[in-house]
Order: sequence, then structure tokens, then C-alpha cells
Amino acid sequence: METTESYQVRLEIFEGPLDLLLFLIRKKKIDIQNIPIAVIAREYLDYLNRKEQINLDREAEFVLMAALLIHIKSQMLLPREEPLLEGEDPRRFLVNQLVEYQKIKVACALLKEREEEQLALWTRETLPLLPKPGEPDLAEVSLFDLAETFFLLMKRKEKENFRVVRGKSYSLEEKMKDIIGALEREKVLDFLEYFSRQETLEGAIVSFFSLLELIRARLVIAIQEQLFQTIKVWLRRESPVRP
Amino acid sequence: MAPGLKEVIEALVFVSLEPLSLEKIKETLTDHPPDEIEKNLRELIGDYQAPGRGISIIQSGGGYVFTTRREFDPWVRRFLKIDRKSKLTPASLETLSIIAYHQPITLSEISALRNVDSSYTVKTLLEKRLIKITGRKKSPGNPLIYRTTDRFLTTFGLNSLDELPTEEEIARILGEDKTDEEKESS
Amino acid sequence: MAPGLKEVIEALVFVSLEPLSLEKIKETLTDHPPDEIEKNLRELIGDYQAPGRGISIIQSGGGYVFTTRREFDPWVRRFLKIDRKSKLTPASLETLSIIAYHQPITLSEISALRNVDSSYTVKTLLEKRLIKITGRKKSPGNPLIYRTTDRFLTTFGLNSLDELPTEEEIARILGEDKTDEEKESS
Repeated sequence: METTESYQVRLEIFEGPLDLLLFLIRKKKIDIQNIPIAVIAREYLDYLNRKEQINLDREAEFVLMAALLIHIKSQMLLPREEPLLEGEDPRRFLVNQLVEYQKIKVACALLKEREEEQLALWTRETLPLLPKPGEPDLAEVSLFDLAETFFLLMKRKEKENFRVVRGKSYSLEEKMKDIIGALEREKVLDFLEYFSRQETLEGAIVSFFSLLELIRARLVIAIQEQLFQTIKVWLRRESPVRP
Repeated sequence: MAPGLKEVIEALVFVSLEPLSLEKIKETLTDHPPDEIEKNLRELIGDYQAPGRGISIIQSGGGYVFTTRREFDPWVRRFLKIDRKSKLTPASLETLSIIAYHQPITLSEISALRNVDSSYTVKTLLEKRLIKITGRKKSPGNPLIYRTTDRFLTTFGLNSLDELPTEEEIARILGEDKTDEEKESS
Repeated sequence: MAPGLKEVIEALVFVSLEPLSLEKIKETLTDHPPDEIEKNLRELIGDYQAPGRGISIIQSGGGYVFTTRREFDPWVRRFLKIDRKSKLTPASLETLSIIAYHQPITLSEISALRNVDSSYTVKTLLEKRLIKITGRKKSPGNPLIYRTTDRFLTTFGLNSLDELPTEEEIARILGEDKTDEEKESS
């Protein structure tokens, strides 16, 4: 529960550590080019402290920023024999990042206005009537579409229990042994992970078909709860035990 | 006459996904008397019947719908031909993706992977110069083998075939949901 | 003026589901001089700007497209039973702005600019087809690179990336903010 809440806090209030930092800088009316790092680091830590729960997974970026601020602060406190040159200011990197981020925030606000305007306009979403029925809808495709299409096709093939073996470098038998071996060691296999570990596409495809063979031979149980979710594989015993 | 009623009806006929029935208009515009609605609809249709219009509203399939005028059909067809030349159908995309990842490949291998005779889509892709014939396979029947072209690479912004997204990359993008859910439920 | 040219253009803009570019109109109507086409297109747009219309032709995404008029948005929503079209989340908008201004850009560059792991929002934007993968960067690891799509342009009513808010506009707004703050603190 807390995880979801803190996630929402982050989403709705601050998009990330830079957003929070920018907020604090504006609140204190600080010149972004000359940030009093001690002040802002304290403010930042105060904010993190006020939040009752910080989920490290979710808020890692916020914590990382706190570490950076403390690091810069310590660097600035170090006694130096000679004053720092402009380019050596330990804040430089952060300032540059903030300046760029600030521009993006403004662009965001401007784009948001445009989005609002467009939301009130409605275009037609159906093809107009033509004397003859049209061809299927056509769309411009990107590389992602191309790759996604192929991999979804491969997934569909798998459901059809279709067997294609191409290339001589991968043997179905060896892959099947490999899968069984992995199952004996690990009990449960995350197939997507296994699939991703394959070095070549053909290796990956053969591993898919090996899995199919194993299912068909009733040697393993495989479960995929939803499309795109991983397939979990167990060895089939007399009485299969599901975790 | 209620001001703006005709315009509202025009907007509704326009966005409707199917021929818009009079009943549906009345259902939406409950604050207008039905006879006002009918009157304005008739006027709207009349407006589009005036000369000098390229589109009109016809009654079809139990409702009212916009259509291009019959006399402009030749231009519309010419346009659609040009417009669609540059795009791919889902079938072409599927075929192209198989050739991209499995090349060199024969027509029967493509058809086997798609479960569909793919000679027509292969022909279309050849015409679009996205694929080419690069020889014959040394197997019974010596079938032609296909590969993608340089034009294919430029179309998809690739420098070489090695740059095609890998299974890992696509899985990572498509699988992002999963890890998020896992994180949240943990 | 060629009789019927305006009507033909009206029919073409209407059948095109996507914004129809001037080039495509010219490509279709090769038998008409380009300046005649432009003149008639302007007239057509003018016709729809007259009062008493529920739809109009706007320029967006590098072309011309029919849309309902802004003032009828409430009726359209009532009719389609849609409360509001879904807006982009702040995270998506931020990521999208970064991609728009810095394209072509890799995932790790996006995450670095936001200081937040952005793989999830990038995936969402890919699914919404607001961005696309267009190849790989020639750098260690050859990461995939992303660009905005035509749908991005139409979502924000832009005709090209040149219409994105400029550096000067952004600087001016930042400057105004500053003077506001100075006023407040003085």
C-alpha cells in the first residue's frame, strides 16, 4: 500500500529529483546559477525526511540526488590553497542539468496548453463511405512495429504448436536437455528470461519449440497468465506441485 | 430556430462511427424539441446539396452519414492509390518482419510461418522494393530465396541488419509492465 | 478558376483520415496548376470558417484535416459518452518533450536528462505511437534511438517540429518568471 502511495506522491507532485530541486530553488527564490548548496541540501533532506516512508526501489533517484548534494557540499567545504576557477565549481554539472531541465519544464507547460486545445477538436475515425469496400486499414510502421510483429508472430506460432527448425547449429534435442537440466537445478524456470539468455535469434526460436515439445511430451507444465507476461515452467512429476 | 442546433447536428454526424440515426440525435440533444431537430437536420442536408460541394450527407444504413459526392469518385480513387502506395498492410508488415529476421528465406518457408499463402504480399513487397530475390535454394524444386534490400534498411533507419531490435530488447520494452507490477506488489 | 476544383479538394481532404498535405493534393491533381490548387484550398478553408458550421478544416501534422469545431466539444462528448479525452500524464509529457527537443535520443540519454529511469514512460509512449524506434546510435552498445511520430505532431496541433516552442519563447517565459519573483521579493 505504502509503495503505491509514495509512487503516486512522486508522480503527482514531483516528476523526479530535479523537479523537487527546482521547486525548492524557486521556493527559496534562489539564483539557479549560484545555488547555496548547504541550504538547498538541507531543504532537500528535510523534504525526504518529512515523507514517512521512502521506498528505496521507487525513490532511489531521490536518494541518489541527496547523496550528490552532500557530496557537492563536502567538496565545497574542503579547504583549498587557491580559489576555485569558474569551470571547477563542483556545482557546475548540477547547475547545467537544472538549467536544461528548467527549459524542458517550460516546454512541457507550453505543449500542455496545445494539448488542451487539441483535446476539444474531434476528427473522424472511420473511413468514409466508398462505393466498394476498402482494403484493410494501412498504417505507417516503425522499426518497433516490425520487430514487435515478428515476435508476436513467433508467440502465436508457439500457441499453434507449430514446429519450425531452421539452421543446423541448434538441435531441438540438446535444447530440450538444456531446459530439463535447468529445471532440475532451479525447479521453476522463467521462460522469458531463459529465452532472453539465448545468444542468437535462432537459438531463441529453437528454445521456444523445445519448450513446446516438452509440453507436448507432458514432461513439463508451462503457464502463461497473460499475453506479454512470462511463461513459468515446472517439471511434471507424478503429482505436480505448484508453488 | 434554436441557434447552433444545425451545427451541433453536423458535428455529431461527422464524428459518428456509424450512420447516425434520428433517434440517436434526439437522445443526445434532449434539450431540443424533436421537431426542431428534424427541421435542422433537413436544412443541414439541404445545405450540402447546394452546388459547389465535394461531400454530402446521405441516408444509409438506418442513419445519416457523410460521403464524398459520386462525381468525384475518380479523383478519390486516384488519391487513395497514391496514398496507400507508401504504406504497408498488416499482412505485408508480418511478411516483411519474417523476411527481415529469417533471411535468406523461400516463399514456402514464409507461407509456413504465416500459415497463409504469402505469394501476393511477397509480390507487393518486391514492387515496393523492400525485398529482393537473391538466388535459389539448393533444395528440391530450387525455390527462389528472398532478402531485404537497402531500401528496407533506409525505410527503417538501420545501417545494417545487425541493428534490428533483438528479442531481448523487445521483450524488455514489452515486459516493463511486469517488473513494475512485481515491484508494486512486493 | 477550374470549375469543381474546390469540391475535389474538399472530397480528398475528407477521405484522408490523416492530415492531407498540399504535396499529396498536388500529386493527385496533376492536371491542375499548383497555384490554382493552393487558391482553391484557401477558399475551401475560408468557406468552413463562415458562421453556422459544425465542422472545419484545420492545419495540423503537416496537412489539412476536418475536425469538429471547438465549441461543440461538450455535445460530441455527450454523444460519444466520453468524459474527457485522456491527457498525457506529467511524466509522459516530460519524457515526450525531451524526446521532441533532443531527438534522435537514446533511453539512457532520456533518463539522464530527467534523472529518473524512464523505461516505463518510453514504453507507454511507444504504445501510444507518439514516439518510434528509428534505428541505433553508433556508440558503445549501439542503443536504440527514439524519435517523435506524426501522431505526436497532430496530438499537439503542430505541423512540423519547427513549430515546437523555441528557445527564445522558453527563455522569455523563464525571464518573466524571474522578474515576477523579483517583484514579489522587493
